[in-house]
Formats: sequence, C-alpha cells, structure tokens
Amino acid sequence: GVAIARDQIQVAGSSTVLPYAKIVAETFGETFPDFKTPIVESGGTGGGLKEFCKGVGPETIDIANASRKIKDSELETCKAAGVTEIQEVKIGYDGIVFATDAGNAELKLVPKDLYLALAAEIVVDGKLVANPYKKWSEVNKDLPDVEIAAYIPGEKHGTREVFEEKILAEGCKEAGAKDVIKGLIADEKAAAKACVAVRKDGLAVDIDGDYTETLARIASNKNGIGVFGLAFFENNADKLKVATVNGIVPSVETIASGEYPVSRPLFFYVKKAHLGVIPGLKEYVEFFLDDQMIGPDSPLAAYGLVSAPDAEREEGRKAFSAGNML
Amino acid sequence: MTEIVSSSSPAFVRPTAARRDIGIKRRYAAERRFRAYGMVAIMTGLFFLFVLLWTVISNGYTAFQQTTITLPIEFAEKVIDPKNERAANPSKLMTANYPLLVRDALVKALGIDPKNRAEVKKATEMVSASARMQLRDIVIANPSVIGTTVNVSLLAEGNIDSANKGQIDLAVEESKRKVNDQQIGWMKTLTDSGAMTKDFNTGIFTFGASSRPEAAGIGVAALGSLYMMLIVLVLALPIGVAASIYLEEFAPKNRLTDLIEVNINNLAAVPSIVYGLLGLSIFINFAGMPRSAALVGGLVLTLMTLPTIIIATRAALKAVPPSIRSAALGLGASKMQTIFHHVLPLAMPGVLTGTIIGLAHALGETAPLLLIGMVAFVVDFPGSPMEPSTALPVQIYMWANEAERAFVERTSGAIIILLIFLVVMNLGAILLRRRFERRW
Amino acid sequence: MNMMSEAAVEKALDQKMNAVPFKMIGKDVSVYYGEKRALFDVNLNVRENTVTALIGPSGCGKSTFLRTLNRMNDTIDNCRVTGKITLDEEDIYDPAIDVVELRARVGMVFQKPNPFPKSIYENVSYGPKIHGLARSKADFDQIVEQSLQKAGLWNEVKDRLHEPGTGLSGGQQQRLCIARAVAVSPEVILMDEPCSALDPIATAKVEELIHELRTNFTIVIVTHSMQQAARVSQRTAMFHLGNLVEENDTDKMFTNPDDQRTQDYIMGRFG
Amino acid sequence: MNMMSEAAVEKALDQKMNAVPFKMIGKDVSVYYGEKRALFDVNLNVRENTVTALIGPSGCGKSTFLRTLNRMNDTIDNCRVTGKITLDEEDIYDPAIDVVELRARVGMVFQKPNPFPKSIYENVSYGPKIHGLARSKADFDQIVEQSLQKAGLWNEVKDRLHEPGTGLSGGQQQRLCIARAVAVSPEVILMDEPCSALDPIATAKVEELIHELRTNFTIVIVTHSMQQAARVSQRTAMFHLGNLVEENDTDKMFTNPDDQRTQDYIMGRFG
Amino acid sequence: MNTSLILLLIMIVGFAAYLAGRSRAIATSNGKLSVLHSLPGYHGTYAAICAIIPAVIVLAVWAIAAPAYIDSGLRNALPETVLSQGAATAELALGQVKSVANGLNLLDDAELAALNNGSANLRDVLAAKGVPLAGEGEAYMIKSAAQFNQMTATSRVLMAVVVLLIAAAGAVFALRGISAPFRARNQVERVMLWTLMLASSIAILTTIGIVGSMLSEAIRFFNSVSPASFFFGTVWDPRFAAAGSEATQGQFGLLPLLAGTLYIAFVAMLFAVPIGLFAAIYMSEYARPAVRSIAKPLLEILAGIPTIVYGFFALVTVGPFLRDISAQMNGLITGNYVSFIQAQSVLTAGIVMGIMLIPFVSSLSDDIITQVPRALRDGSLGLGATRSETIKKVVLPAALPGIVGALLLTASRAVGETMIVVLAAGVAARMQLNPFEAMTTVTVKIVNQLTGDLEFNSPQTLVAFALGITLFCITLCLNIYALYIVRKYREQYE
Ligand SMILES: Nc1ncnc2c1ncn2[C@@H]1O[C@H](COP(=O)(O)OP(=O)(O)OP(=O)(O)O)[C@@H](O)[C@H]1O
Ligand SMILES: Nc1ncnc2c1ncn2[C@@H]1O[C@H](COP(=O)(O)OP(=O)(O)OP(=O)(O)O)[C@@H](O)[C@H]1O
Ligand SMILES: [Mg+2]
Ligand SMILES: [Mg+2]
Ligand SMILES: O=P([O-])([O-])[O-]
Repeated sequence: GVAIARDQIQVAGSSTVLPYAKIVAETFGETFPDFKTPIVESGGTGGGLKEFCKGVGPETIDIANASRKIKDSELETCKAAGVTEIQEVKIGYDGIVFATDAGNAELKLVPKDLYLALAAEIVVDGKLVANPYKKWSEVNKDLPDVEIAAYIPGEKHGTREVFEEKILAEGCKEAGAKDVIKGLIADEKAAAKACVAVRKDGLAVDIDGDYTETLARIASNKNGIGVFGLAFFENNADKLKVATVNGIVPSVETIASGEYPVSRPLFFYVKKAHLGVIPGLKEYVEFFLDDQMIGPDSPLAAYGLVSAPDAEREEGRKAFSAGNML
Repeated sequence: MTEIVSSSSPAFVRPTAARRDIGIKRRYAAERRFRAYGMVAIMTGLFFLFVLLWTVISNGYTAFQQTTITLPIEFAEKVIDPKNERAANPSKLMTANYPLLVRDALVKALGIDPKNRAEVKKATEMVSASARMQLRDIVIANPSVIGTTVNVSLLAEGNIDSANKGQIDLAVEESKRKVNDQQIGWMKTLTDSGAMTKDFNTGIFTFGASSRPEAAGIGVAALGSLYMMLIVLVLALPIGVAASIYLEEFAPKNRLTDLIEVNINNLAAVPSIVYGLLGLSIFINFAGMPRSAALVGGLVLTLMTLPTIIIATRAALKAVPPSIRSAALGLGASKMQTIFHHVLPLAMPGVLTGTIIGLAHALGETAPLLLIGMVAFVVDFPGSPMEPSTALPVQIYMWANEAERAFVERTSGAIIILLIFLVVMNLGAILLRRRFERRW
Repeated sequence: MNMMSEAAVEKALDQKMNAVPFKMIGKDVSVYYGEKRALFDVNLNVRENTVTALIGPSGCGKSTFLRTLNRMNDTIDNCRVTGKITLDEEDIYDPAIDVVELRARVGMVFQKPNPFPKSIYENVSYGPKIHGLARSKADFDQIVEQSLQKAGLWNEVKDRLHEPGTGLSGGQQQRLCIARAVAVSPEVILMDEPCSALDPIATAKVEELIHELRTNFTIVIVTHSMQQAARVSQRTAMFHLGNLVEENDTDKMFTNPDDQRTQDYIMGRFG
Repeated sequence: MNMMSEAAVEKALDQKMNAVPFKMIGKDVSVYYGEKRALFDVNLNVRENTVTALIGPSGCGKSTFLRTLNRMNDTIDNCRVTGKITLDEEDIYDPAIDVVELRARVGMVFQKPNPFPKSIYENVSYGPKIHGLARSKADFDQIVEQSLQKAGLWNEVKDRLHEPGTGLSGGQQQRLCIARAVAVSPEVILMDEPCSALDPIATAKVEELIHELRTNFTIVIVTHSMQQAARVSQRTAMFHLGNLVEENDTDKMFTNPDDQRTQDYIMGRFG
Repeated sequence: MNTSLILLLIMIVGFAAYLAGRSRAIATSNGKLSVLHSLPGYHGTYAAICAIIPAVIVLAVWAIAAPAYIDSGLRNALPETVLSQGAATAELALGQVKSVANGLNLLDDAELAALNNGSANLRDVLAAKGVPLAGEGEAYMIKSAAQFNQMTATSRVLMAVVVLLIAAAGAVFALRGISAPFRARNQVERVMLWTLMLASSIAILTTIGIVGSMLSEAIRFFNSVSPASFFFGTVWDPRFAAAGSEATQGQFGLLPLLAGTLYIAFVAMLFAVPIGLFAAIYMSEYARPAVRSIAKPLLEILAGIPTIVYGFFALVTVGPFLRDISAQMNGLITGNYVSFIQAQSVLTAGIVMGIMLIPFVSSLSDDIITQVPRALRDGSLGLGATRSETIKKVVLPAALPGIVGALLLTASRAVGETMIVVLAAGVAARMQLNPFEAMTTVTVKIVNQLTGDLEFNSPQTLVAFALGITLFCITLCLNIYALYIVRKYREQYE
C-alpha cells in the first residue's frame, strides 16, 4: 500500500485505560495546538497489542494501552514482526472494589468468605466437593442472609486475574483449602488453578461487558455484589455501597499505600521507532507522564486513577527519556 | 334442498331452502381469531417499539439541555499576554492561561476569598475545563477583546449539569456525591442571579468526542455515519440488485448457482464482527487503507448489508408473475429490457424494504467497527471518509460505558439522534416504496 | 326433488317461466369504479332453477353485474355498488349478511381462468374442504372425480391429479375452474364466459353440465356466443353501455326482441 | 406489395395457395414439458401473407406449437423443443439467432390477456418505444391511436388512456393485448384465441383486422370456433393429442377433409 | 493531473461518445429508427462503454502498479546503511522520504537551492511549510525525494496521456462501427450481463475473504488444541483443564456454545416469526392503506435500534420482569415466592432478539404477500372462503418461496447477533435445556475472546477464529439443508 507519514498519533488497546488515555489525549490536543488530538481506540489489551505487534511503520499504531503487562509470547511475536524496540510505561494503578446496592447494610468482606462463597469446589471434611453454599450467611453468619449473587469480571478482563490472585488464591490459603488441594493435585500450576476456579452454577455471574453492565445488574438485583473499578465506583457512589476488604475501605489513599489489597498496575507500550517520526508522539508520552496528568492532584487522579508513588513516577519519566526498552 | 319448484307452486313464493351447514360460525370465529392475531401481532410490535422509545426518550430528552454559566470574563492582558509578544508570536495566544480568567470571574461572582485555595478549586471545578478552548477561540477570532470584559456563557461541568437537572440525588450524604454542599449553594446563587441557566444543547450535535460530558457531542460520529451510509447506499444497493438480478434471472440453474445462493444466505448469518476481521485483513492490511476511516467502515458495512438486500430482492423478483415477463418478451423486448422495464419496478417495494432493513442494520452496528479501529476517541472532524472518525452506534456504545452520570442521559440522547437519523434516512425509501406499491 | 321427471320440470319451466319464483332480485343496481359509472340502475331478476344468459358487447358491464351478485366487487378497492340485491329475499348488501355464506351459496367461475398454484386435486378439493362438505379421503376423491367429470376434464387429468393446476392448457384451466366451482354445489352459479377458451367438444360438455345443473341450481352465464345463449338459457338479458336493455325469455329475445338495440346486436353480422 | 390491388392479391392467394412461399417451416417439431411430451413430430409450414388457423380440442398442443414459433417456450423452465423451425429460411433455434429480434419479427397475443400493470397508453407504446418505431410524442400518439382503433378499442378507452390497463374488462384487455402486438408491426403475428373473450361485434372488428393485416403480414391464429377458422383463414391445421392430424386449404378442410378425425371434429355437435 | 480528474475526463469523453454515437445512429437511420437494429441510445451507450471501460481498466492497473514500481525503485536506491537495518527501517525511511517529497513540492526555488547546498535545515524548512518531519532528515532523503517527485510526476503525465488516448481510441472505434445492422443493444447488454455477474461474484469473494482472513489463525489454534476436543467437547472453560486430566490446556468444547446459539435463535424465531407473519398478514390483507403505511415503517424502526439498546432493555426491563413475574406465579401456585426464571436466560434473550427481528419477518413478508396477484385471492373468495382461509390456503402458499427467504434471513440474523445475548443471556457457556436459565452463543465468545485482555496469540484468543469458521460451516450446512427442503416443497407446486 501507499504509506504516507501520519500526522496523528494512533493509540489502541485496553478499555480500562481508555478513559485515562482519553483525558490525556484531549488535554494534549488542547495544550499543543500544533498537533492533532491523538486517536484512542478501544479494543481490549489483547487486541491492542496485536495491532501493536503488526510491525513498524506509519500504517501501524504507535501506542498500545494495556491493563496488564505484555506477555512473553506476545513480546516474541512483536519482535518477530520487527517491533524490537518497545518502551513500557506504567501510568498508575487501578483499584478494584466490591460494592452492592446503596440501600444495603455495609459489607465487610475478607478473601476467605469470598473464596468460600464463589469457589467452584471447596474443602469439606478434607475432601473437595462442589460448593454447597447458597447464601452468604451460610458462609459466614455475619454476612447478610441473602442468596449469593456476585457479578465478577469475565475471563476476558484483566481484572479477573487480579481478582483471582488477590482474593480467591488468598482466600483459598486462608480457608486451608490450598493444602488439601495440593495433596490431591500433584501439578503445582493445576493446583493453583483449582484454587481460583469460580463456581458455574449461576450464583457467580461473569460480566464480559463494562462496569455499566455490572451496575445495571445490581440495580435489577439489589442483593448482588459487583466488582468495579475505583473510578467507576466513585462516579456512582450515590447508587452503590462499597464493601471493605480485610476491614479497609478502598480509596485512592489506601490503595496507593498498599493497605487495600486489590489493585493492578496500568501500562502503555510505545514503539520507540515511531518516536520522533510520528509528530507529537514523544511530546504525548512526556505529557502523559507529567505530574500534571498522573500526579496525585491531576485530572486522572480526579477521575479515579491511583497515582503511583512519587519515586515510581519519577523513575518512569527517567526510564522513558533514557529510552529504556523491554 | 331445493325442494322444488313445481308448476303448482304459486309464483314468487319461495320455499325456504334448508341451508347447508358449512360451519359458518366456527369459520367466522376462526376468521375473527385470525384477524385478532394480526392485530395483536402489530400491537405487540408497536407496543415494544413504544416501550423502547419511551425508555430512550424519557431518559434522553434532558440531554438536549445543557447548563451554562454566564460570567463577565475580563480578558486581562496581564494574564493572556503579559509580555505583549502576541504580534511577534501569535502562538502565544494559543497557550495562554485562560482557566485563570475563568477562575477570577468565578471568584468575583461568588464572592470567594481568592486565598482560600480549596474553595477556589471547588468553585472552578463547576465550570467545564473546555472553557479554556472556548475563551481561546474568542481571543483568536478577535484579539481586540484583550483588555475588555465580556459576558461569556461557559458550559457547566458535567456533574453540576446533572445536579442542576436533578439527576444526582442531593439527599445522599455529601461524601457520596460528586457535587458537594458548597457547590450546591453556589449553584443556587448563580441560578438566582440569572448566571446559571439551562439552554438548548447545541453542543451535543456539533461537538466531537470528549472525555468531559458537557463538551461531548456526536458531531464526528454523525459525520462518520453519514459517510458510511452514503458509501453503503451507493455500493450495496446497486450491487445487491445487480447480483440478485443475475442470480434470479440469468444464472443457469445448476449446482454452482445453488452454491452461490446458499452462500449468500449463509453470509447473512456471519456474525458482524467477522466482517470486521475481513475488513481488517483485506482493506487495511492488504489494500493499505487507513485505520479508523469511514471508508473502510463503509466498505465493511456494505459487505455486511449485501446479503440482506440480495435476499430481499430475490424474493421480490420471484414474486413477479411470469405473465408479465411473457408479455414483454412476446413484444420483442430483450430479457434485460423486460427485467429493467417491467420486472424490477414491480419488485421495487421488496428491494426498498431490503434496503431499509439493511441500512438500518448497518447504521446500528458496532462490532465490525471495533476491529477496524472505529471504536475510538476521535475529537477532530473528519474532512473526508479517509480520515479517522467514529460512528453513531459507536458513540452510543462508548458513552454507555462511561462512568460519569452525565453520560447516562447523553447515551439516550444519542440514541434518539440515531433514530432520527434512521428515520430521515429511510424516509426517502419509504416514500419511494409507497409509489411503487400496487396490486394487480 | 327427483320426484318429478326431468322432462316434466323442463316443460314446466319453459311453459310457465313467469310463474317461476325469483332466486335473486336486483333493483336499481348501479356500480361505480371510482368516478366512472359502469352500471346504470339495472333491474334484473334471476329466476330459480333457470339459466339466465347475460349478453352484450365487450365492456358493457356484464362481468360487473355478475360480480355484484356474490359481492366479488368488494375486493376491488375503488368499487362502489348502490341499489339493492336480494337472494331468497335477503338483502345481500345488508351489513348483517355473511359474505362467506353468500359466496358459498352463489359460486363463481371467473372470466380469466385462475387456478391456484396447487395440484389439480387440491384445486378442486379446496372448496369442499373449507366448507366441510366431506370428511374422509374417499369422500374427497369422489367429489374431485365427479366435479372433474362434470367439467369434462377427468379423462385428461386423471393421471396427473397431483401435478400443478397452472401447468394445464388454457382450456383445461378453464374447465378446472368450473370443476372447482361445481365441487362446492352452490345454489347459484355465476359463470363468466366459461367456454371462451374451449373447443366445441369441451363446450358441449360444459353446456351439457349447465343443462344438468339447471334442475337443481340457478345459473347465470355471461356469453358472447348468441348460439350458446340460445342453446343453454331460458332467460336472456342484454346489456349495453352499462344499461340493461332488455330482459326476456330467450326464445322471445332471439326471435322477436322488444328493443331495437337487441335486435341490432343479435342480428349483428354473425355470432 | 401494394402494387397489386388488394382484391387481386386475395384472389391470387386463394387460387394459388400452393405457390405461395413459406414464411416459416416447422420440421419434426416435438415439445416436451419435463417428461411429458406435448407435441409429436409436427411438420407444419406457414405461408407468407396467409392466415393459418390452428384448431383442435383443448389441450391438444395448439398453444404449445404457437409458442415454438417465436421461442416463447424458452421461458418455461422444463420445456424442451426438438426438430427444426425456420423463419425466412433461417433456423430460429440456431444459437446464433437473436431471440429478441425474432420476437420482434414474430409477435404474439397470448391466450390469457396479460396487460402490463401500467397505463393503457404505455401498454401500447411500449413496443414501438423499444423498437424505435417512433420518436416524437406525436408519432407515439398516432401509433397508439391507430393500434387501438385496429383492435376496436379506441372508442372505449380514448378518454382513459392514462388509466391502468389492468382495470379494463376481460374483452377490453384482450383487445388491448392485440393492439399492443399490432403496434410493433411484426412480420408474423401469432394469436392465441384472440376473440375468446369478445362479443360478436368486437370479434368482427378483430377479424376485419386480421383480414386487413393479411395483405402485409403472415398470421397464425388459434381458434376454437370453426366458423371463425373458416371465415378468416386460408389454411387450417388440425391438432389432436399432440399430433398434427391434417393441414390443408381451409375450404377443403371444411368441406372435404382428408382425415377422419378432422371430419369428426368439425362435424362434432356444433361450433 | 490527479486520478479523479482523469476519471472525470474519461467520463466526459464517454459522455461525448454517447452523444456522438446517438446522433450518428440517428443520422444513419435517415429518420426511420426502425431500420436500426438497436435504438440510438444503445449505440450511444456502446460508444461510451468503448471509451470508458478500457480506459478505466488501464487507469486502475496503472494507479496500482506505478506507485509499487516507483516505491521499489526508491527502496532499492536507499543508502546501504539504511537498507542493512532491515525492512522495517527501510519502510519508515521510505515513509519519511515521501513526507520530504510532499514538502519539497511546497518550496520555492530559493529555498530548494538553500536546501541543496546544505545551508538550510531540512526539518525547519519543512516545518515552516507545515509539513511535520520525523527526525532531522538526512541528506540522501532530499535527493530521493526529488527523484520520487519527478518519477511520480512523469508517471502521472504518462498515465493521463495514455489513458485519455485509449478513451478517445475506444470512442472512435465504436463510432466508426455504427451502422444500421450493428447489434449495439446486444453488445451493451452483454456488458450489463458481465456487470451483473461481477456484482454477484462479490458474494463469493466475500466468502473467500472471510474464510481466508480466519483460516491461518484457526489452523494455529488447531495446532495447539485437538480438533476432537474442540468439536466434541461439552465443556467450555478455556482457562481450566478438566479435573483429573493431565493436560494443562483449557477446555474448548464447542457444543455448549453451539447449543446456546441454536437454542436462543430458536426461541427468538419462535417469538418473531408468528408476530412478524401475522403483522405482515394484517398489514397486507386487512389493514387500511393508511394504517399500513404508518405501521410498516414504524415496525421497521425496530430493526434500526442499536442492539446495545436492546441489550440494556433486556438487562434492565425484560429480564427482571420475567424473573419477578415467575416468582409471583410460583408464589401463587406453590406459596413459595422463588423465581424459576433467571433474569438472564435463554428466554429473555430470545424475546428481546425476537422483538428486533419482527420487522425482518413483517416487512419482507408483507411485500411478498402484496405481490400475490389478485386473481388468486378472488378465486378463493369466490368459492366462499373466508379471508383467513384464503390467506392460509392460497396466498401464503403462493408467497411461500419469498417468505422462506425472509425467514432464512431472519434466522441468520438471529444466529449472528451478539450484544443482545451478552446482556440478556450472559456469557456463561452452559449445556442445558431449561429456557429459563442462562446460556451463551458462539458469536458472544468470538467477540469476547477477540476484544479482551487475553494474550493475543494464545489459544484463548485464537479460538475465536476457529469458532468463526466453524459457525460459518455449520450455518452453511443448515442453509444447504434449508434449500433442499424448500426445493422439495416447491416441486409440488410450481
Ligand atoms: N407448462 C406446462 N407444463 C406442463 N404441461 C403443460 C404445460 N403447458 C401445457 N402443458 C400440457 O401440454 C399439453 C398441450 O398444451 P397446450 O397449452 O398447447 O394446449 P392447447 O392446445 O393450447 O389447449 P387449449 O385450447 O386448452 O388452450 C396439455 O396437455 C397441457 O396440459
Ligand atoms: N377494476 C376496474 N377499474 C376501473 N374500471 C373497470 C374495472 N373493471 C371494469 N371496469 C370498466 O367497467 C366497464 C364494464 O366492465 P365489465 O368487466 O363489466 O365488462 P364486460 O361486460 O364483462 O366486458 P367483457 O365482455 O369484455 O368482459 C368497462 O368499461 C371496464 O373498462
Ligand atoms: Mg367480462
Ligand atoms: Mg392454449
Ligand atoms: O479492556 P481491558 O483489556 O482493559 O479489559
């Protein structure tokens, strides 16, 4: 095809990062009138990275947003296609909260309870059996006496992995199921997976859509518990009641400090070869990394991004200007 | 029966004929039931349409209003261009600190202590961040305003807008809402002074995408959809009709054409996202067309719409009685003439229905656009179908997934606009179809 | 009904035509197609167990009048009927009347043969089926065979009863439509040029059928053949430009018509 | 052609029929509808400027044969023709032949009237338009008027030329189709029972038309009326069960046919 | 001269040829058009075709081939240092050269000279002209760019000349061939026929494209997952191996998805077909024209409402409604107010999808039914059939081939729908028969596996391609079967 140098940055990838990238892109366009506002596509981390790894050149995208780290196999594919110089940029953290309808009493959750309520199989009398619990109160009598209904991120979402790692695996350990499972399944990986398998009898519902869908489901089933991003929750705090995990109320502060256990880092990946070729690309990345954008007092933080600690941000800026590559 | 007529029966006196029982009661009951089914069917359809429209409109009509705050803005030279270098370097005007002007005006209007940083921040948050652009455009358009004070209507920030329209429940505790009590007080002050008003929201039609609800509009999306629909109409209708004519009228009836027929039916069952995959690999990767462009979107939607139009057209062509064809052929019209002069006009209602339904489908489709990069954040208006743009359903989809409350009504507002777009688009076809409809 | 011999009935009918009761009475019937008026105050009565022939030049309103008799006009969008038509003293345009029953009692064979795109068998069994005139397969078989035989089509189609009726020749289609109408055994049969596409032999068959039916049914037939009218009918009505010119005993009509126009038409060059 | 007086032509034709050249020659024509054979090795020639009548009982293959003459059979899916048919010595089933041109030269009036669902005017002007027989509106008007006049329909429709042709009475539709075919002035005109729905006067008009056309055109007509065949044709062909029974001068045919079946058919009860 | 201008010129030549051809034909006829084999319009069109089509073909070929040719020349002429860095770098460099070339066209002679003697910075000069340049730009680029500009210009001029000559030649050729017996209509119709054929070949090309764009990735999927476990597997759980199995691979059982697809489509059809057909019948047979002309377009709006709206309708309104009403019903009967219909269920998805599909059935069928000739209706009514009997026994059978087409289209749409299912029936792949519980469809999984966080080259994503191809084949088989059935049925009648 006919390759003509582009004058507009193209970004694709995670829908979790999208709202942040949008704010940055819009502000960038306003602040740098010489450059066009970047195009930010949504299409999922996987889809974004796939486009990213198509090759180098103006007909390929410049930046892939990701709500997880790039995987080794993806990196390989990238390199094979000539995308050898990739710069990884961490923009901050996404807090993951549990919430229920605003009309409900406050929920105090611990990983163990969540594990027992949502796991596919739990240990009863030293044996793995299909999860028998139907109500939260059966799991823990302090929890409400209502049917279990949890709206958790579907497997297409990066959040799911975080949920499994930070909640289910943890709960599995706390409930003492991990040792039993290890005794039953020799393969370590398989054992770890068995710990985080979610029940499929309809009480735990996978949501492959966005948080709007989770919100709508809670609206139609007031007893449901949903998993949200912190930003989304904050915008709908009047409709939702957030649950504490291990007694900690999720907030920007508790997440940044690491007190609140469930969060994940957000990234984007830049093609170094495009820096300086695509007009404004370098400026865009620098603008993004500026404290003006991702600092604790920035619009992204106002939207709900959990800023990385000062040192980490500084390090990120240095790494980028030094041209560090994966 | 007819117990007869003999010569002896007096004239004009009729024997009462014993009527045959042809189950008339039962059949009429069946007839009434059948008719009722039809009515119920239409009513059901219309009922659902009504419910859907009602949901959308009741949620969305407020999107056509927007809260604005009219403030006397002092375009102070010491803020905009303290070193007076705009003559030499016009770009200075582009990057001036316009938000400061807004802040000063607000502080004055609300009577806040400028030193109280927390309060000032809360107050400035009430005005949309797009005020920067708004003021910049005013200054660039007319640099002579510098040094004067002008009343400017600024967009209120999304949450303030929502609160002003009553969409945020102000009864819940302060920490749980995006608008705090102080801001509510200010809102009242501004409303009372006539500075805060609700106006018709032209922005929703003219703005491009934005992360700020108050500055977000469907302009880019509508333009993108317009480009795509034009492409679809210009390509899919003629190609679809041509293909149907060939298959229905000319193609020899053999295994191959059977295969093509089945194949076309099958294409209708291909999930729309697969057309996105096709577009990505053929138009973008192979033919090198640009990503996120309405051109590619239009082509993909054309391919997606074709089966619908072809199937509808073929069905309509099939239904034209053979006597019409014989009549024309018998007069020495060629097959081509017969088809274009007689058969096609008679099949036209069906063709147009196919087009209406196909276009409606194409207009509302998001999934295939995902893979060709049209589900995106695009601020600048596309000057041509080659430039990045989005589409109406994409905008709806993206707004539906936004966290801010103000996007909820805008989502419904955008759906209303899409439906209006749909109706306008189909109107021509519907009128045309009525002209072609006739019974014989 | 078979108490009297056929000959006796015929004689009685022929001799005392005027004493035969009216099966249908048309009073001041006018028909409009949109603006255009197609019939002008036609007063025409149809006598029971009689064959009434309608004659007149093409476009004079014969089919239109025929259609008013079983309200087939209702199906034409812009068609409007005024006046009064009764069947056995009941006003058939009374809103309370049941069109379906009316049409079951007053059957019709159309001018253009219009077989259903179904098999020959289904074409004929259609009427009996919807009216519940037969139950078992055997009953249906019998009705189909009888009706086709009456229409003189049985021999030609008996081996292809399950082939589509639309694949027949023009004349065969016409006879199929006659068989279809006869299968319902209506009280009155309206026939719009039933022999127009038929060869002489088939025509003779149909005329024979009419003759036979007449003992039990009332028949109105539109024909362009004066000979046919003379052969099959007892009463003849002559239309011209939407007016009923004359209605009379057939014998009288063809020998000594009252109206000059009738005279001219009948004596017109040939028949 | 017009150098001779009409009467002279007629006389010449009548006397020396056998000397008249063949316009169309059918040799061993067989037609199959799927499995079913509808014509069996028919050898029938059509003479120039002659009216040839095809007679025979319903379903015997007259329409089928007629349709082979301008390849209208091609439009029936499962229909297959074998044998050879020529027009002016050209094999019309030759793949090189242009069917469209053939049909422009050999026009057809169908058994069932099938007007286009368009206005009367458009129905008639369609043929001339596609064949470029007229250019100006005036030309068209003239052709339309002439054709309708020839078909004896002008007076009835002259005030409603722009109303749909499908709103005409049966006989009017038939005449419209005749007018439509005549408007193209083909060399050969095939008419499948053109007068079946016509009253005697209209029939006379059409017969007159045929008579008139005959000086310039070749005509093949299917009819069920022996009288009509006798009146209008010079040659008559009799079909029976798909076979050509006899082809002969009309006079001879109706007075002294060679074949017994012809005799029986013609002498059949009435005509 | 750019391509669209040339195209415009060709069209003008074509139009002129049309006019000339027409008038020449008229002249040839000496005022008697009937001596012409074809109408003058056909002669004109033929001339236009001769002028336009060859020229446009050449133009298209040229427009594709020339840049490729120029590019390859340019690429080879890049400095060794660049070329040695691999193809990707070369591509980028090439892109840069083209930007430079673009910029050079905007410069005046003085600036060009300054550039050439190195006294001016390339990037700054171009930036001043509004042409952004990535990097500083190297000296060789100016030369390459100039060469590029020159080659492009030459190619354009040459192309314009050649193409317009061809157009003119075509026109002259056609015009000279005009004579009374010339079969222009046949020629034009042949071209039209080819055009029609070309149009219908697009359907085939689309199929090839669809299969082609999915095949290689599907094969990659089957390299890591055994086809048997995919096609016959009854568990869909891509991230977890079956309990007790040695494999660490997830389970990619197609059957639950397929079952869900067919089940939901079936329920949707069960809802849409009766409503749509009865609506069509009512509109075409009973309703007054005014009612029909309003109801029909209104129903058609249902087909244009974005599916996400339906999805939320199902999620927020229909699903909870069904759930609550089932609880009420259960309560009334058994005293136990537990809902037996889940908010997300096959039923919910089926109903909501059915609503969307109503106009597919109603509008298309309405057109077909209206097309049934009146004589058939009259025949039946004249026998004393009621309207409904006429419709059921005569009109519908006559309209059947068209209606079947409409139904197939509807079914196809039901199979291909995603968003409604996601929101109405969920994403849980379960294999069960209860319509009141959740299931999911193939298309849902295709979309979700493609657009998530999942690693893009793992079987979890690649399975989307396998699913796509499989669905394609399955619906193909279903369609073949449908065609077979329709044929068999039709044979009885037509
Ligand atoms: N399309 C068709 N498919 C099958 N058979 C047909 C078809 N058309 C005609 N036939 C059969 O072929 C034979 C000859 O038919 P044809 O129409 O030529 O008869 P015809 O002599 O014109 O009769 P009529 O005077 O009744 O019109 C008949 O038996 C008829 O049933
Ligand atoms: N649907 C219609 N719309 C408008 N005019 C009609 C319609 N049907 C018939 N006419 C007109 O009404 C008049 C009478 O028509 P009708 O069909 O009754 O004639 P007819 O006596 O049956 O003639 P034919 O012997 O030719 O069938 C004619 O002038 C005809 O053109
Ligand atoms: Mg009539
Ligand atoms: Mg015939
Ligand atoms: O869209 P995600 O990749 O962030 O789930």
